[in-house]
This record gives sequence, structure tokens and C-alpha cells, in this order.
Amino acid sequence: MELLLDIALLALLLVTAISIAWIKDLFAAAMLAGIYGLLSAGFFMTMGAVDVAFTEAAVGAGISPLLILLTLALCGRYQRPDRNRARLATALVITVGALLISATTDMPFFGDANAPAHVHVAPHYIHQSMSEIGIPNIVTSVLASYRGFDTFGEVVVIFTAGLGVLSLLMETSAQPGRAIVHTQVEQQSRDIVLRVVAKVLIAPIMLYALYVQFHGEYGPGGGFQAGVIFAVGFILYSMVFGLDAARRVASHGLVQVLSATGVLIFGCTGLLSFASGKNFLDYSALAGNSVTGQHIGIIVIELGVGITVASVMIMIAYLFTGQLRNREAELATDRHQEIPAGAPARSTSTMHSLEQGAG
Amino acid sequence: MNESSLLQLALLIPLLALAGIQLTARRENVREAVSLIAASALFFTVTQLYQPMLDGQTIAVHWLDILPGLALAFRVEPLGLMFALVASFLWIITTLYAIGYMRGHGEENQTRFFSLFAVSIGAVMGIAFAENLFTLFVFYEVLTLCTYPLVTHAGTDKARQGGRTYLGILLGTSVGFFLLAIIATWLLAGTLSFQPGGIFAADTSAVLLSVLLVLFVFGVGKAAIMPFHRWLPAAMVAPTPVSALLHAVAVVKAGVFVVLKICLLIFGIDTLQSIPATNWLLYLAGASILLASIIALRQQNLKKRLAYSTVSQLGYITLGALLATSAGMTGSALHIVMHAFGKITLFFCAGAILVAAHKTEVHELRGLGRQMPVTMTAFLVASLCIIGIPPTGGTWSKWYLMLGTFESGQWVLMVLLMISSLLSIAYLLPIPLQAFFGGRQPLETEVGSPTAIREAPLPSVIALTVTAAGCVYLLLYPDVFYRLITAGI
Amino acid sequence: MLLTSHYNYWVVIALMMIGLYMVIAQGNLVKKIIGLNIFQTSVFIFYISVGKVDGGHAPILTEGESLYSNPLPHVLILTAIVVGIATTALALALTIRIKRAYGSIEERDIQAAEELQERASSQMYARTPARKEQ
Amino acid sequence: MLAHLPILQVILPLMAAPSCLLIRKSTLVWLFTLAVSFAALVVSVLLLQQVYAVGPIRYQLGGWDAPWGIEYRIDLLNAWVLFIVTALSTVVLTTAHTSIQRELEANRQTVFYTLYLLCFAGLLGIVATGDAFNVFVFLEISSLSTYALIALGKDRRALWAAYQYLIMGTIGATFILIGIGFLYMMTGTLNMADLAGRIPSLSESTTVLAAFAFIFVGICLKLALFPLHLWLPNAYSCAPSIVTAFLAATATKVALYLLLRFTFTVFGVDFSLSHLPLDILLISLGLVGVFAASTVAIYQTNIKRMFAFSSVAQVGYMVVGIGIGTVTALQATLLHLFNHALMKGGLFLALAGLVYQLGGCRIEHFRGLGRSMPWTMAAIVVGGLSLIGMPLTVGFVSKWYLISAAIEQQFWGVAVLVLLGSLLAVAYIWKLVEAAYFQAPADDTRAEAPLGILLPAWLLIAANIYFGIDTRLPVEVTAAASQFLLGDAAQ
Repeated sequence: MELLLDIALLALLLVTAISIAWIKDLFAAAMLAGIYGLLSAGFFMTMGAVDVAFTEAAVGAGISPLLILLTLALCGRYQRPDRNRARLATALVITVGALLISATTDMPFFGDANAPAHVHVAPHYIHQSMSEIGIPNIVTSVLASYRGFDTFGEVVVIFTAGLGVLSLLMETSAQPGRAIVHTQVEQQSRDIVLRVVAKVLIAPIMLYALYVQFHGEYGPGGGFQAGVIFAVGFILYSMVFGLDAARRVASHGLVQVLSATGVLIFGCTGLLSFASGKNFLDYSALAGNSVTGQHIGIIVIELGVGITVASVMIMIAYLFTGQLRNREAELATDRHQEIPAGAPARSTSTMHSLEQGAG
Repeated sequence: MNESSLLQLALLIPLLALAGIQLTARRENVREAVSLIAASALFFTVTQLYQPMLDGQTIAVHWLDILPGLALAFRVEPLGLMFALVASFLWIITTLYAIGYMRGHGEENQTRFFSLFAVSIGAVMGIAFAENLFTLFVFYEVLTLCTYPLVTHAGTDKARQGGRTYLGILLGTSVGFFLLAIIATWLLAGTLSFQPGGIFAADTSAVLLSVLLVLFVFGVGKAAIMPFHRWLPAAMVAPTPVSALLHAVAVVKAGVFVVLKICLLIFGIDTLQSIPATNWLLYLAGASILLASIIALRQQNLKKRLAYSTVSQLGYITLGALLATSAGMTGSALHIVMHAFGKITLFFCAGAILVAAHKTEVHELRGLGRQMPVTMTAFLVASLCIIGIPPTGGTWSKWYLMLGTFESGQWVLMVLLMISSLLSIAYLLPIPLQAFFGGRQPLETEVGSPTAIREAPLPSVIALTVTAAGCVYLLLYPDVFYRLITAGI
Repeated sequence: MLLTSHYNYWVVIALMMIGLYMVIAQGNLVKKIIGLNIFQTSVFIFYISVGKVDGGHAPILTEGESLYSNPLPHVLILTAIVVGIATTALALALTIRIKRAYGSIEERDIQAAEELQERASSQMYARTPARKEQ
Repeated sequence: MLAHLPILQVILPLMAAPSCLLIRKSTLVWLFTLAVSFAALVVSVLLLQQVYAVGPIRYQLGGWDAPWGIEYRIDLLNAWVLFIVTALSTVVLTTAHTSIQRELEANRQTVFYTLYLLCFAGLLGIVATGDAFNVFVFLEISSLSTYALIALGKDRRALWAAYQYLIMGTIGATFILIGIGFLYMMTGTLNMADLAGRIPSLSESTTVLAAFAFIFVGICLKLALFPLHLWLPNAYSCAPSIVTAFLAATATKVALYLLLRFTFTVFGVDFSLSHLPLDILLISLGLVGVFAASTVAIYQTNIKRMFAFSSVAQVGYMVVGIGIGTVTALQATLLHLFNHALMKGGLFLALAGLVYQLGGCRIEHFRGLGRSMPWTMAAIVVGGLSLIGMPLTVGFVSKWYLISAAIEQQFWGVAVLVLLGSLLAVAYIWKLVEAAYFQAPADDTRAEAPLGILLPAWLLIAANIYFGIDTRLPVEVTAAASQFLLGDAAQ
């Protein structure tokens, strides 16, 4: 049964992937990408990777299609059919593929319980985590404690991405559009049904986010998933009730500060252990009893993760939708202009000044 | 004042001169006074090393280790001292001459010019007193780099082209071959310091040694062995004092001196004789001599002709060194000195003619002897010195070179040397002779008119007189250097 | 035998290659990014397959269970997923800016614009004063 | 606190980055960043001393012993690289304020410094860690911030360059991820030392070979080794000057460190160099890279781009060193790691001064620079000489070792080619010299670069000369490091 499900899912994944590669309508491609994410989440489920499935569902089928769609709204929906470098690509893909296939020949069998991967490090987690950390969800304990530093890195990665997007899309003095209010984003919100449904939905979503956040030790979930869900709820709100409404709730500045705060919470929790001469991220220093210490530590850092992830996601959503509204503002104001004002205008003008400097 | 600190001084004076020149850049006279004083001081310091050297004292200075076992260190040894003496003496004269020339010619950036002059002489001192190949290489490159701006002093496109060839060949050979050879030697012999009798173990394979020798001889591009001689004529775009310094004293002599020193103190006479490569390098040197002389014959531009004559004369020195007999070595060492004096005089004359009469082509010089008797006499003497006939010191070096070929039974080379001497007569002597007895020239009418040609500015004339006198003096008293050379070989 | 034990890996490899192909061959920047997503996601699938243990349960300790699937790959992939979405977000933001700057998100147009600009600037400099002779 | 040095090295900038966002005021942020970078430098110096004295240091994160937890393991090799990265970053940062004022809008500056710190921390994390997967995480931190930093360049090309780099970099990182996955699958561990212990028994397995291949290619993408260098020139020439200087001085070095770490420590020298024809591969790739890149460099009109290509060439030299694989050769590589950081740091900072004054650095901007910006130009000349490998500069030292290594192994051809390669450097450096000293400036006004840029640039140039004469520190450290590297590979 499980095997069949497995095969079916993989087959579906294959089909989806091919059709994504095939299709020229990027909008559809984005949707298919979402489906791809959902399918892989399902696959992870069958593999017993519940947390991963959860996350992949939230990211692969949630955030990333959303972002892609927002981008498409700005960049146009259809791609031009051209296969540049097709030959090179094929050659490269074939070589890499061949290498990979050859690599599989020496691999341990799929699902083999005595594969080296399962007998060296992993058993320690499975058998010791309860006594050492005292929470049932092994993944959480590995994630937050044994390999807590990776997770710290992960938070920083998200933070970095948020800042990167910020640095790319932040409103510069050259950009107009702040004044314009009538944007597609607002127009949606005239739909009464949507408003009501949203009103009803948002509260439980937030609540669920909190549940996922703090239930992470016992069941699937944790800071990251919670953060994503929270962000999704908020983004929904901003879509229905408008960017400005959302900004009134959580201003751009606040979101930035929060994103930083999350990282700092995580880091400082790690630093606390210096006080009692323990190593970085050694939570056992947080309380008399080491297990309690671990427990507290995990709760706190998961909170940090949640805050950062949520705020970064919201920040990114803000920035993307902000672009969207600018775009529409420009289309509304200066249709006659060939290139949209803003970034290109600025960059070309700087180009000009550069060359003046040279001449 | 003990000797080693004298040596330090000899190395530092040029730097002090550089500082002084930079500081007094604003006031010309002071600046040039500084140059002159520094030059004299340097010469004096070097002479002070002479006697102790002959008394067999070891005078050495160790600056610092760049890499473990690779030191910037200096030691006075006879040949080096000889080279240093010649260079530092001629630096005084050249400076004197340069002052006259640069003013007479109204050149730009004189401060830069004199500063680099000082640096290059400093580099020459470094080469002369280097205790090991590494130190030598360092200063060799310094010399290359600091003479580049001198060559391209004019800053015109032509100058830039010349500079390119100059730098290209000198850097190319030194980095491509010389450095490679040095590192190989380092790994092979475990040391780079010069030792009488060479540093290679007796059992080193002759093939490898041949490769090294070839690399060395070609690597020292400053020795201008064909086919790596192109930079020399190319560098003729430089102002004449530079040409004088480059082609008589600093650069080319540094080159042949390095070759000589490598033959003598890295390989050693015995090893050298046993290497197969020596023989055909000899013939290459011979060919270089002959070809250069022939090309020189066909040059109409005076400086170009002198340049090719230099190439051929350098061939003599390399050849002497490669002969690997004491007579040959002596000859080549002596020729370093003699050619230095002779050739610098010739360039001084060329420069004087340029400044005074604005002439650069050979055929324009007919009858110039009347307007510029001193210059032309000097030219005559110097030519004789280069050719190697009395009453000039050139006689000695040529004599020993012949002896060397005779001893080692290289009849072919012997004949070759004779031929090229005849050639050198053919391309040098006509110039002064025509100047004196070449009869009248249309230009003659100009005499008496305000633009009449007369001798070059006094400093220049003094300079070329002194060096010409030097050529004669060396016939009578070659002993000064001869003693050093015998001590060295 | 090999089939039943390895088909998982092979499918994953196929998925990876599709993704990689898209990244290289597609001219549209957004499509490239989607390709990148597929490529990475399939790597995740590979990792999770490695973590699979026959009859193993989700790695959440429960009474009377001894066989769990390997938690370590799950942890790694949780991190990797986050990295993936981070990259995607950044890439998309870049795409938006590129669209604004070049007015297109097709590789060809952009490269064409590049060459044009390059030529323009060199012509601009060709007009600067010629060198002086001394 | 001394016990925590290894983690402090990374955690300082990592925690400082978000704090920047809270400070906001750009000048303050700059000072703060500078202070943090300097603190990191101090830490790295202390680490280097400690390691040199007592040997490798291990630090268990979260107090969990390896291989169950992540451990930091500082030996001479990465202590050395840490020192290089922190030192260069500090010097570069001193110029940041002046240069960024010109090249960035006010409201982007805070973000810039935050990203800078993140990139810095990422690089340090890669170097310090002893855990294969942790490498991946920090690699992504540094990469993501780098993409963003490059995209901050004024010219719109910066965006395109950043995008290209993002695609290539992500492919590279994913390759590394695949490789690590294979390794984990075969060994069940992620700890480098543990892996090193287990791989020899698996040296026949194609999976491990594939793992090596993927990791190797992935790193070479980051390293911009010759055929995979395409992203680098655009990225370097379009990024803000400071970013270029920082990346040129540190990023490729860290990638090279990874290559060394994986080939020699994780897989072990007998696996890497005797199982595979890696030595031939590396030497040939390196040499081809040297010649191809240098030749292309000669024809560049954008000087930042020219030096970017020269960087690719220099990477070639380092890779040749790895390929030869003797103690001397590795020492040459490690020396060049340091030396090249000094050269390119100095050169790109000098260029930053140029951009500051003239708003660009195409060859045309160099006309008469000898007169209009004498000090900047002098810096470029000296740096160039060091790049060529003139005696009494650092360039000479590393070249000396590389050639000695080649000749020791009787690779005469390699030795000759390396030397010829340095002659190509002469060609493109002299292009600048001639433009600067033999052509009249467009306008004869003497406008020297601001001291804020000039002094740091000269600091690095001076270092080029100082360490070319007093070579004790680098030579001793690298000698010990390379012996250590081959020593523990031998086990």
C-alpha cells in the first residue's frame, strides 16, 4: 500500500515537473510549482517526515507560489519560447545524470534499516534525546538543541534574505506612487464575501499558528512553521483589507525591528550559557536541572525563530505588494512614458552622470 | 671607520642622494650640487675599500633573510670592486655631463631624472657587491625598473615604444630564464652564495648544468647576447646621458658582469670547461659579435651605430668569460673597464654633437672637426680604445682575449675576433677622420653667422675630455684593475 | 532487486535533471527560478528517502514504538527548505528590479541591451581628447 | 572568555548584524561595524597564537560532543584563513564610509552594513566549522548577502550580474548539498573529522567518488576556477567598490580554503590525489586558467573587470599549488592566499578612490593619472608589481615557493608556464602605467583620492612590501599549516 502510494506520488511529481518545464504560461507554471510542492509534501508524509511535510506544504505550496505570482503580476505572464543553450544544457544534464545514476549503484537499499546512515549518529538521537532533552519530538530536539547552531544559521539565512529583498525593493526617493490609493489590492477588498470569510478565517489561523509554535515539542511543527502560518494569515489580511490597513497594524519599521529581534533572542539565549561557563547554545545552563534548561531554551529559541520568520515573510510580502502598487501607480500616472520611472530612470541617469564624469 | 660600515655606506649613499635630490627639487643648483657631492662621496668610499680588499680582508654585510636561507647580503670581492670603482667613477663624470646636457637641451622633469640616476647607481652597487645570486637578482630587477622611466624620459610615442621593448625583453628574460635558473640552482646546490670554484657538486649532471648555463646566459638579457639584444638599440630614444649610463656603465656592464661572475663563481672555470653547452654558447657569442658589427656598419644614425657596436663589444666580454681560461676571464674583465671608458666617451661626444650642432646622422658629421676639435679628438681616442689599438687601454683587453682564444685553441674564434676588430675599425674610425679631413660641407657657410656651431657646454666638454684621457691613462696604468682581476681569478 | 531498492533514487535524479535543465536552458528568469526550486526540492526528496526506514514511524517518541525513521535528514532538510525559500525570494526580488531596469525578463533581451550599452559607452569614450605628445 | 574564542569569532558579527538594523544611523552603524570587524580581528589573532602554541582547538556547540552535535575545530589552516579574512575586512571597512557615501543612497546604507556583516559572518562560519552541513548553511548566509551586496551597485548591470551569480552560486551550493547527502548516506555522519575517519574504508565506492565530484564542482563554482569563472568578472566589476575589494580579498580565499579542507582533510590526500587524476586535472585547469584569464584581462577596458580576470588567473596559481600537492606547493598556495588578498585588497581600494573621484574606472580614466592622482596611481603601480611578482614584494615570495615546488617534482614545464603567466600580468599592468604616465589627462586638475580611501589602500600596499621583505610570519605559519595538512591527511 505504502509502496504504491510512494510510486504514485513520485510518478505525479515527475509528470508535474515535466509539464512545468513544458508550459509557456508562467501563471500556470507557478500554480503547478505549488502543486509540485504539495505533492512532495505528501511524499514526505509517506516517508514519515511529518515536520518536513508540514514545512514543505507551507513553503512549497504556500509562500513560494505566492511570491512567484506577485512577481508575475509585475513582470508579465507569458514567456517567450526560446531554447537558448538547449544543446549545452542537454549535454550537461546528461553527464550529471549519468554521474548520479552511477553513484546509486553502490547505495544502500532504499529503506534498509541497517544502512550506515541509520546506525552511526541517528540512534543516539532516537534513544538518548528523551533522557537528555526530554521532549518527544526528536526532530525538534535535534533541530533546536543537538544541531541548534544550524537552526541559528537558518534563522540568519531568512533574516539575510529579508534584508536582501529590502535592499532591492525598498522605496527610494526616486519612486513615485505613495500617493495613489486605488490599486488592484484594494479593489479585491470590495468583494464582501471575501471580506467576511477572511474575517472569520484570520483569527483561527493566528490561533493555529500559536498552537503550532508552542506545541512543537510534542507534535510536528515549531517556530518556522508557526511563523509561516502567522505570516500567511497576515498576508491574507493585507490582501483583503489593503496594504495600508495592514501597515497600520504592523508598520514597515516595526516588522524590520521584529525580524532583527527574533535573531537576537535566539543568539542571546545561546550567549546566556556563557554566564555559567557552558558553551554557546548549551541550554542546560538555563536552569538548575539540565533537562528543564533544555526545555526552556527550546521554547525560547523557537519563539525567536517564529518571530523572525513571520516578520521577514511579512516584510517580503509588503515589499512585493509595494512594488505592485507602484507599478500600477506608474501605469495610472505616466502611460505615455516608455520605460517605467523609478529604478531604470535612476540607473540610466546615473549611467549618464558616470559618463559625464569620464568625458 | 671599519670596512664593513664603508660597504654599508657605499650602498646607502645613493639612497641618501635620492632623498637629498627630492628635498632640494625646487632649487636646481643645490640639487645638482647634491648629485655631484654624492657621486664623489660614493667614489671615495669605494676607493677606500680597495686596499683592504687587496690585503685579503673579507668585507661583508648581512642585511636580512628574505626567506630562510635566502639573505640580502653583500661581500666585497675583487671583480665586484672593480665594477664598483668604474661605475662610481663614471657616475661622477656622467652627472657632470648630464648637468650640462640637460640644461643645454632644456629637458623636462630633471628632478625625476637625477633621482632615478641615483637609484640606478645604487642598484649597480648592489649588483657589484652582492654576496649571492638572490641579492644580485633583486638589484638586477630594481635596475631594470628604475631605468625604464629614464629610457622613456621624453614621454613621446616613440619613447613609449622603445620603453616597451626595453622592459619587455629585460623583464621577460630575467623572469622567464634567470629566475628559473636561480631557483633551480638553489634546489640543486642548496646555496646561492658566490664561491671561488663554483657551488655545484662535482657529480651534478652535465646536461642539467648545460641547461642552467644556457638559461643564465640568456636570462641575463642585459648582456645583450643575440637574439636578446633588441632592447639596446630600442633604448636609444633615451636622452644621451642616459644612453651613456645605460650603454657604457650601469645596465650593459651589469649584464656582462653578472655573466662573468656566474661563470667564475657559480660554475667555476673547471666545471665550465666540462660542460658541452659552453662550446656552442661560445660560438653564439662569436656570431653575436660578428652580426652586431655588420649591422653597426649599416647604421646611419650615430647613436644606433654606437648601440650595435656595444652589442658586439659585449659579445667579446661574454665570450671571454665563456672561454673559461684565466687569460680569457682577465680579458673580459679588463674589457668591461676599457669598453666602459671608451663607449661612454663616444656617447658623450654624440650627445655633445647633438646639443651643439643638432646632428644625429653619421654623414652629417663631415668636417665637424673644425668646429668641435676637442669633441672629435675625444671621439677618435675612444674609437681606438674600442677597437683596441694603442695608445689606449683597449689594447690590453683585446690582447688578453686573443690570448685566451689562443690558449684554448679556439682558432675559429680567434679569426672571428680579428675580423670583427677590422669591422669595428670600419664602422668607427671613418667618423672622426671624415670630421677632420672630410673636407668642406655646405654647412660651412654658417660659420661666423650667429648660429655658428661651437663646442658643447663646458661641463660636457670637461666630462668627455676626462673619459678620453682615462682611455689613454689605462694603457699606461692598467695595473689598478689588473691587480684586482688577478686577485679575483 | 535493484529496481525495487533504487527506483526512488532514480526518479529523484530524473526530477533533479529536469530542474537543472530548466535552470540552464530556459530564457525566462522566473522560469529559471522555478526550475531552481524543482532542482532543490528534488534534492530534499532524495535526503528524505535516505532517512526512510522500512516500517519506521514518524520520529516522535511514543510508547511502545522502537522503530523510527531517521530524524537527522529531516532536520537537515528543514534547514535546507528555509534556505531554498530565502534564495527564491531574493531571486524574485532581483527579477522585479531587472524588469524595471531592462524592461524585460528574457535573457536574450537583457544580453542584447548589455551589448548595446557597452558599445555606447565605448563610443562615448572614443570622443575623449587624444593623447598629448611632448 | 578565552575558551569561547572559536565561537566568538563567528558570533560577534552574526549578532552584530541584526543590531545594526536597530541602530539605523548610518555613520554610527559604520563605526559599529568597524568596531565589530576589528574585534573579530583581535579574536582571530588570539586564535592563531593559541593554535600555533597548543595545536588544534575544538569547541562543542550546545555542549554536545561531535559527531552528535556540531563542533568547531580550529587548526592552523583555518586560523590562518580566519586571520586573513578578518584583517582584510577591517582594512576595507575603514574606507567604507567615504566610498559608500558616494555610491549608495542614504536610506540603503544601514542595510548595506548589515548585509556586509552577514557576509563577513558567513565567510567566517564556513572557515571555522568542523561540520559538513554547517558549511552549507553558512555558505548560503554569505552567498545570499553577497548577491544582495552586488545588486547594490549603481549600474543596472549590477542586477544582472547578481542574478547570474545567484543562479550559478545556488547550483554550486546545491551540488555541495548533494555531495554531503551522499557522504551522509554512506557514512552516517556529518562531522568532518568523523568523515575523514570513515571515508578511507569506502574509497572504492562510486557513491563516495560522486560525492567528491559534486562537492568539488560546487566549490569550484564558488572559487571561480577557470571554466566556472563566468560569474566573477561581471559581479566584481558591477558591485560597489567596497564590496569588490572585500569579495576579491576574502570570498575566493574562503572557497579555496574549502577546497583544501575537503580534498586534504575530509577525503584525505591519498583518496583525492591517488585515486583520482586530480593532480593533473588541477594543474592543467590552473594553468589554462592563468593564461586564458590573463590574456582576456589584457583586452579589458573596464579596469575593475581587468583585475577581476586577473583574480581568476591568480586563483589558477593557487590551484596549481594544490595540484602539485607537496608541502612546499601547499605552502605556496597558502602564501598566495594571503599575498593575493593583500594585492587585490590594495588594488581594488585604490580603484575605489578612482571611482570616488572620477565616477568610474575605465582605461580612459587613467589618462594622465600619474599627474592628477599621483598617490593613487603609485599604489596601483606597486600593487601591480606585486601582482607581477617583483622581488621585495609578496608576489615574489609565493611565486618563488610555487616554482620551487614545481622544480622539486621535476615539473619543469609547469615552472616555466607559471613564470610566463606572470609576464602576461606585466602586459596588463603596463597598459595602465602607460596610460597614466604617457597620456595627458582629460583635465589637468590634480584631484587626489580622499585620505579616507587612500590611507587604507596604502596600508595594504605597504603590507605588500613589508611582507615581501620580512616574510617570517606568513612563511612560518604556512609551513606549519601545510605540514599539518599533509600530516593529518597521511594518517
